[in-house]
Amino acid sequence: MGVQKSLRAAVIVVFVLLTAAAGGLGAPSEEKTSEASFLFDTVCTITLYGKAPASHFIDVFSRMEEIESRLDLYDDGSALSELNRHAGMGPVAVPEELFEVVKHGIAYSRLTGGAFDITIGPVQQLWDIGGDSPEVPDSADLAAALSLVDFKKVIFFEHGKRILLESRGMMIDLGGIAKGYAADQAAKLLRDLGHRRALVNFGGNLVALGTRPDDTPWRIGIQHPDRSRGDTIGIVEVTDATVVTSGKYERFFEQDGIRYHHILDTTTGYPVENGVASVTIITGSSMKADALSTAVFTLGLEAGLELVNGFDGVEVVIVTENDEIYLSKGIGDDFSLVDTRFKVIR
Amino acid sequence: MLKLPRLRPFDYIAAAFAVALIAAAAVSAYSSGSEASRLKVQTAGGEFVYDLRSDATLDFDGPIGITRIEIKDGTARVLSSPCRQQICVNSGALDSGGDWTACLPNRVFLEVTGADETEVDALSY
Amino acid sequence: MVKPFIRDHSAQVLLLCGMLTMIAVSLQSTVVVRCAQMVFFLIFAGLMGRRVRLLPPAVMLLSVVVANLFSPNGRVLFSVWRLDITYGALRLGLMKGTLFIGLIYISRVSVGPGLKFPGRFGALLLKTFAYFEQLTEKWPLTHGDVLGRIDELLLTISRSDAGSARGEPRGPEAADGRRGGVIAAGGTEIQPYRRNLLAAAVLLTAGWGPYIASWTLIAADGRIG
Amino acid sequence: MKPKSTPSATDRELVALLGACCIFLALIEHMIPKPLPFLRLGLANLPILIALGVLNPRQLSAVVLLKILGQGLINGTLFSYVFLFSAAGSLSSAVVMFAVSRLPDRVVSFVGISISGGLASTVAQLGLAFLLVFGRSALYIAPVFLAVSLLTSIALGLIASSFCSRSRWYSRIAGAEGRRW
Repeated sequence: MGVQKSLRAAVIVVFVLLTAAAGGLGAPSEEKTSEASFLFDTVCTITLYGKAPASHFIDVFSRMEEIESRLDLYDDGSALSELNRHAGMGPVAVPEELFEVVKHGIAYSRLTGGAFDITIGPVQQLWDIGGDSPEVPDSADLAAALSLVDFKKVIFFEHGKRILLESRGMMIDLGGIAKGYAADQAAKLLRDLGHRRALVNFGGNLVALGTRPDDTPWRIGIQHPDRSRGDTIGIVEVTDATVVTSGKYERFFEQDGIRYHHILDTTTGYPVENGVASVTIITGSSMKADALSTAVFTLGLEAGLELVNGFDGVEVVIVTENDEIYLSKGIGDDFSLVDTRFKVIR
Repeated sequence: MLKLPRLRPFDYIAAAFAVALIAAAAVSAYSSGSEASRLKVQTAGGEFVYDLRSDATLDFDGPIGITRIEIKDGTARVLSSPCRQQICVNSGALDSGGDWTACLPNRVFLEVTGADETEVDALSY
Repeated sequence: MVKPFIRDHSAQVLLLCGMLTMIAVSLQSTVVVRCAQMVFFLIFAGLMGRRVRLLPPAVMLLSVVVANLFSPNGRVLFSVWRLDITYGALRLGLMKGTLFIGLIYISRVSVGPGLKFPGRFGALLLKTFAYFEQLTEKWPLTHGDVLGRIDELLLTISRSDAGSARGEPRGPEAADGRRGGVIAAGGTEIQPYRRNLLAAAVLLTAGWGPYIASWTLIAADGRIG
Repeated sequence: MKPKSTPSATDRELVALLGACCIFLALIEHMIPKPLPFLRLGLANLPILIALGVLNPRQLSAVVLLKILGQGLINGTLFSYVFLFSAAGSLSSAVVMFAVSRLPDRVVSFVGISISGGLASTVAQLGLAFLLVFGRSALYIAPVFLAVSLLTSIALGLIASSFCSRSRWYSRIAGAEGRRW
């Protein structure tokens, strides 16, 4: 009978719909879990894919806390504070980890000809940008602080892992590489725990392990310098790489209508104003990228590009204040523009 | 046994309407795109989760005071914060998966989870 | 003067008190108290001889709570698989679920035998229950041509002019088979109107008691503060 | 009140009988075990479906009221949410079924009327569930409920149609001009 046929058809349609709906509910590709914590004065998130026991997050974050407690300039109890307090008073034995990080920091300072300098501490402290009471320092104070900035005055004694800061008042600030170092360590730890893919994001200091779950490269957004957090100016595609950005929008304060940002020129002591808005470095080591992004920012467009092109396996995206984006040679098609108002110059 | 009637036009219309209604309800309820967006708030006092679709004004205690968060029209923003720099207040409304902001001095971290509308996996800033 | 009125209208008084109790329970904002009230009304309905089943309310409560858990709200207590169990959602689910079930059992207690409806509609209701009686009595528990038998049953009933044949219907709860409960100890049956009034008092106390108590506590607090 | 519209004694009897049937079927349904407390067959709607062809709107609303009230009294849920749900469902379905039943015979059968009524009832109850008990989770069960409602209302429509086409009782009350869908 026709009626029964159409009835049966209706019933079948309903059940096909229901099963299809139920099917859409399940079938997640690879489960993604993410945890965040406050470390290194910023928000640190770790995103894992596939099976990720909670203990992995705990392992990594507790290791990060340990690193922070050693490298934090503002924590009076940290090994770094201990070292800084003894500036000009003779060599200080430091934990091996701090020894290595400071050594790396000095190496990068040398490599960039002092454009990045971890002895910027005294100047940084005067400005206190990002701290509780930032203000434009008195020029005499600034000159005095600037005279203490010199990476050549840091002497290492391999025996006993001792470091000597030659002048009284010198101060090492690892703020420029600590996050990078920590991100590298976190990535290493995750690899040791068996994770083939993961995203480590320590306040914009990003390490992308492996590939996306669909085996395509990770798509990392670069923050738009003039827009709110989360708006991207462009996207870089990376596999097993780190992406680190230094931007003048990240930390700043205003005084008398002038905006002062946190990237300080190691020669003048003032925030760098050379037309650069942000510098993004893509390479293998996050610590290196951290140091290089600051150095390139300080050196400016031409000298910065030149510095980067001298390294193998280091790529850069420089965003200028007149709406231009400069790319290093090797970046190829891995960069795609999002805000078309900007002009890409390769 | 049952003597079945001859079905007439409106019977089919009603049945078709019912099937369409079921399909629409199923799609809107189960399609992955409508996965609930949630606001995750981490504070010194623990972790909190809210549905972004229910409007609310929430206060969170932190080390330096109260951070007030507003959920409205599917977005979340920090209304007021005891911190000096007000970065969290100025970062505006969070609406899509992965958006976040934080008040570092008051140890309050907001993150929108759920449907990931941004096409990037992570942000470098 | 008053006593005959109470005697005649105790079922109505009970219904009125039941409704007042419902207001109190829906105003109750302390989740523990509301849970306790739900359990109490469930037990009380049983003591009053009303039909009480445990599985359906349990399933109902559970599904309401679980359904509400999907809308997270507040502090994360723990996580089950990928679902965060939040305090706010749990509380909301319990509040809604216990109210749902609590109201059902308050209603079961307060809608009792002897409840009368006045006027023409009341008469219609009486007639309806008279027919209902006949249906339950003559319901053919047979296999085969169900529709044909129903047809015959309806013909018989409508011919029998049931509406005027019987004066007093058995009234609500009739179908239960269990008629009225005994809550007096020692086997002495309490008079129906007294039982109604007692039930009314119990309902009011259980409903408004905690509410007034907390209110008094707050007032006392205010004085101390 | 116009004397013409005053229901005759037999009409009142019929209203009471149909109301009693509703309550009786509600009781039958109550005794059938259900996988979930919310899924119902809607047997109690059968008398209303059948009454559509014989009663005027006033009488019909009296039957619906009797059904709602009687169900509340029988189950003792007269003033709880359950009552609210049953009232909302019954009223909306009755209104919609009445409207659809005014369509010409050649356009609609009992099945179409029943589907419309079932949908109206389910939508109204889901709306209440959304507002009062389940919140947004009501949306997730909506497809299942609507589908179940479609199937049961088709079944009810077929039963009603089959019953009316051969019932001597229905012929008697509906008379020659009574509608048979």
